[in-house]
Order: sequence, then structure tokens, then C-alpha cells
Amino acid sequence: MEQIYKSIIESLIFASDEPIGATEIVKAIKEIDGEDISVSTKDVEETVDYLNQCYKDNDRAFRIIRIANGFTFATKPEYAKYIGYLSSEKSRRRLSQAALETLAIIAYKQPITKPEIETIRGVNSDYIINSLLEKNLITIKGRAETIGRPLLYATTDEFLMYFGLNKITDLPKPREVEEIMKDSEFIEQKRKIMMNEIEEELENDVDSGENEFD
Amino acid sequence: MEQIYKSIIESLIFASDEPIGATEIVKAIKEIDGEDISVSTKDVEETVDYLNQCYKDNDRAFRIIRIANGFTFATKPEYAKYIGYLSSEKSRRRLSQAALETLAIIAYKQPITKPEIETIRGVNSDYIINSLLEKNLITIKGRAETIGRPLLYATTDEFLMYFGLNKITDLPKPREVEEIMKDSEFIEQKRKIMMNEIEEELENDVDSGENEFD
Amino acid sequence: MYKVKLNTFEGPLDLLLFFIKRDELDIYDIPISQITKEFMEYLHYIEKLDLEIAGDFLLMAATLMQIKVRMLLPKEVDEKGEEIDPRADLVKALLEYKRYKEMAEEFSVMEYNQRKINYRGNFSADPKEAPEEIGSLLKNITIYDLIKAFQKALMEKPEEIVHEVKKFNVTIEEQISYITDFVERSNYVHFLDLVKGMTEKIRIVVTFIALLELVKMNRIGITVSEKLNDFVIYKLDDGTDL
Repeated sequence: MEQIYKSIIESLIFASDEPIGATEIVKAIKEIDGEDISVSTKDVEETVDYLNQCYKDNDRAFRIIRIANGFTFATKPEYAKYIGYLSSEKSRRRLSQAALETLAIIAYKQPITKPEIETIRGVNSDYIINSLLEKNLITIKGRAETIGRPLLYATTDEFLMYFGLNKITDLPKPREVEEIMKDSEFIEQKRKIMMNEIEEELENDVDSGENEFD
Repeated sequence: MEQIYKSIIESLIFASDEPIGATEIVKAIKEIDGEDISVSTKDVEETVDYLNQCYKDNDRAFRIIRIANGFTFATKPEYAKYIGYLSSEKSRRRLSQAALETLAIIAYKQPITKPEIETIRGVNSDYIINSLLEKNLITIKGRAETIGRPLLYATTDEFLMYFGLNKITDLPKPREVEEIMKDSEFIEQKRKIMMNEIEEELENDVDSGENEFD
Repeated sequence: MYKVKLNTFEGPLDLLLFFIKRDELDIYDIPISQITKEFMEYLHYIEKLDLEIAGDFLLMAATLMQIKVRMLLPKEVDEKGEEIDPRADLVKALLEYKRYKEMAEEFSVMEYNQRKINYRGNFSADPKEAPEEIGSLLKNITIYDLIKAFQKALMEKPEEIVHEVKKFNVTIEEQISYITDFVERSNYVHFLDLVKGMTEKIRIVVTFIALLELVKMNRIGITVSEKLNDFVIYKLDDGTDL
């Protein structure tokens, strides 16, 4: 691959407002410069590694990351608070426990129907599914061939972006059911990291003290 | 000014949704690190010059430019044709809201005439219908037997492929969409019970933790 | 003394898991009457707060009661003669739910890490060149594509000024046999080749009408061409593709 294509690859990734795949990059180059241009997806991968090494050597504030089946530029995490200050009006809200739970079920069992989701969660999930659809974290992927032909839900590229995944197979492996009960510490550990979890005294919520359980 | 602020300035310009002024940058930094931090708008200006010199020396495909009283990143003009190709591909893939609306009307009411579509949308739809025809998402399926024998429009196989459907009856029924939203008051109640809606400031989130880049 | 916040629970399964964890119960040997009592207290508590009781909680209450009753009855056995634990389905549901609840926590960690990353914010300043027309998007051909190709064929003909009104020297029948001869000879033909050399608009129009007739009669088929605004006409045998 000619040297100039390193810059072209850099410019394509830089100017794309969503992750761009190696195939797309090769396609764009060949469409403009001709089919006989020798640029492969492997060249793209290597160029990205080369560029990232340059950024690191020169202490750039950003890197090219692999996410949602493509490449995109992103800042290094250490600058998040400054950027967060700028965009604080937008106040990025974290997903609720219910939303995370429902997403996890959909992510691992996709494509999955609403009745199946509700069986696992034990609760009606209309609202949550609708809000995940609205956030574009899930989408409708056709219909199941079962009775009533319910709609099938699956995760989107935005889902991958949101959780920093390159492809759906990068998801952490769920533990086997038998394993789960063995160590209760595991959950306690993570609870500390989790920001969603807040312990609130009941009396802060309701006026009288008679709402306590043993 | 400390060296680290060069990177912070770079990250702020990089991540800002619109051109960001030197004053804003100084404000963001002082807001996070304290008023006594020595960073002036002149420092910002100098840093931008320094960064641009770095990009030039290292043959980067982008620069920081001054636009509308602020700084923003831009790719170098010599790559415009490649980027142009990409954005045209995207516009092909993405349907505008108006087009999507029209397409939905046609999908659900097919076969349908233009006057009927326009009655529903309340606006002239010549342009959109033509562009949907061009994109091959809809097609002409004959003529209605009404006065003037207007053309009848229907969706194509490409349409089904575009939306990942096997057959047109796989489209979600309006009733099903309503079902997801049904009894919104009940759901709102439930949402209050079920969802831990915590608004968090990003600054609370940022800890000194892992850096996945290095 | 434990204090319970209402919105801690995502649903009845979550609530049951809470009781199990709090009281360090064995999930495989749940004391049904104890947990049913706790569960019912929770229901009353929601009532007290004058909140609408979710049907899901009521359903679980009914399930618990049913299990409780079955626990008191003589043991049931399956076809292999093994005792059926009336709690088995509930345990399975609890474990399955717990599995995803755990993954939700993993997701929360991923979300947390990801939020420290910011993407490029402003793309408006990137110079873009309007691209040339690239390739054809058409994957299958429709009447509309036929019309477009037809128009193109017409437009590419040099305008000929006709001074006198002539009787059309071409008929649909003639053009039908013209087309069928063509496809009989070579099985298929490009539309633009078919009309090549026709100098009169009317001849192209009639040829096109003839083509539509043949399609209607299922005697020829039409498919997409690799060329823009063109299509391929091919022979059909008894309405089936060759």
C-alpha cells in the first residue's frame, strides 16, 4: 500500500461520524481511485495500529478505537471530566437497573420475543422495551415463527457503542447457573463499583416509620 | 501552563459538538481544576498553534481550524473526495424522517395513490415519492380504478431487505406498537416503582481508575 | 432490622432473591411459608402506600400460595418415580433471572467505563466533495425501472422534426414478433440493443408496448442489467425461467 493511503485512511476514520469498517474504507478508496489500487482490509488494520502508535508517541489526547464493528476516534478517558463539564447540560443519564437487566437478556438471547423476556424478568416489560427501542439500543428483527408470531428484538450497533464493544461476541460470558449461588461475594464486590445502586433509608421516602420490615 | 493542559485543550476541541472558544476552554479547565490554575486564552491560542505544528510535522490528515470564533477539527481538503464518497453512501443508507414517514404510509396502506398519501401527510409528496422510487424502496403497482386512474404505489423486495423482513406481513402492526405503549399511566406508576432513576453528574463518575488505552 | 426501599426491586423475582440473600436462605431449599409471608407483607406495604399493585406481584403471590399448598400435600412423583419438588420451577426461574441480573451488573461496569470516552464532536468543518454517480443500486427491476429505461432510450434519440403526418408504419404485432425473434435467436437481449438503430420515436414506443404485452403474456421475462437504465429481456418457456 502506498504511503498516501495511511493519511486517507486516517482522514476517513476521522471524518466519519459513526464507526467505519475496514471494508467500507477499502470500498471508498477503490471507488475513488480505482479497483486496481492495492489496499486491503489488512492494510487498514495495520494502518490503524501504526496511527495509534504515532498518537501514543506524540502524546495525542485521542486514539482510534475498535467499536461497533468499525473504527472511530475517541478521547482518552483521563480527560472525561473536562469534557463532561462542557456537555453537562446534556447530562448523560445512566441506564436504570431495569433497562440494564432487560438489555442483558436481549443481548444474550437475541433475537428474543417480549413474552420470553417477561418470563425471565417476571414482570411486564412494555415500558422498558419501548424506552430501549427509543434509545435505539435495541431494534425489531422480524417475527418469531411461533403462535401469534410475536416480534423479535435484538441489539443494535448503538448498543455496542454504548457499552464499548466491537462485536456482540465480545460480551462477557454469563456464568453457569450452578456457579452463581456459590459465591455471594462476587455480587457484593460489583455492587460497590456500580453507580446505580444507592441505599436509601425508607423513612426518607415515606413519612411514617411503620414501613420497616424485619 | 502545565504540559498536561495541552492534551486537555486538544481533547476539549476534539470532543466539542461545535466550535469551542478559548474562553470556554479556560472556563472548563478552571471549573474542574480550580480558579488558581494558570491557563489563559493566550495559552489556548498558543497550544492550538503548537498542536497544528505537531500535526503538520507528523503528517496528520487533520488540523485545528478557527471558525465562528472558535476552534474545531477538520480534515485536510485533499481528502475531500474520499469523505464525500462516504457521506453520500451514508445518505443513501439513511432515510430522512419525511421519507421514512412516507414509506411507512405506503408500507401499511399499500397499494396507495399519491393523493391518498398526501391527504395523510398533509403536504405535497412528489419529491419524496420520486426519491423512494429512485432508491427502489417503493414501486408502481398499477393504477387505481378511481377517477383519473392515479398510480398505485407499493413497497419492493428491496424495502423488505432494507428492514430485514421476510414478508410484508412481518411489519409490526400499528396495534402492536400501541400495545407496547398501552396504559401509559399504569406504566408511569410502575416506572416510578421499578426504575432507579438517578441523575448523576459525570464528575461523580470519573474516578482515577483504569485507563484502557495504555 | 432491614429497611426496604420500594424501588430497589425490579419485580417479584428480584424481591424473592432479596429475601433469600438477606436471610441467607438456600435457594434450592426455600422455606416457602416463611417467604410467602414476607412476600405478602410486601404486598400489603405497597397497598399501604396506595400504589397500584403490579399484576406481576399478585401473580407471584398466587404462585407462592400454590406451592405452599402443594408442599403440604403428599409428595408427587414423576414418571421415573422421583419426587417432584413443587418449588423446582420457581428455583429455576430465580436462577435464570439471577444470571441476567448479574450480567446487568457487568453491563453497568461497561457502561461506566465507556462513559469516560468521548467521540469526535463536530464534523461540520470537514470538506466534502459531492461524489460522482457511482454504480446502480437497483437489485430488482420494476415497471418503474422499465419506464425510466424507456425514457432514456427516447431522450437519447436525436430529435427529428417531422413535417408531415404519416400513418404509423409499425404495429404492436410486428414488434412482438420482432422481439420474440430476437429472444428466440439468442435467449436474451438488452433493451438498449433491441431499440438500437430505431430512429423514429414511435417505433421505440410501440416496441416498448409490445414488450409489456409479452411480459403480460408471460412469454418473456425481464431482469436487471449491469448497465444503468437498461434491462435484459429473456425468453420464458411456459411461464418458467430458462
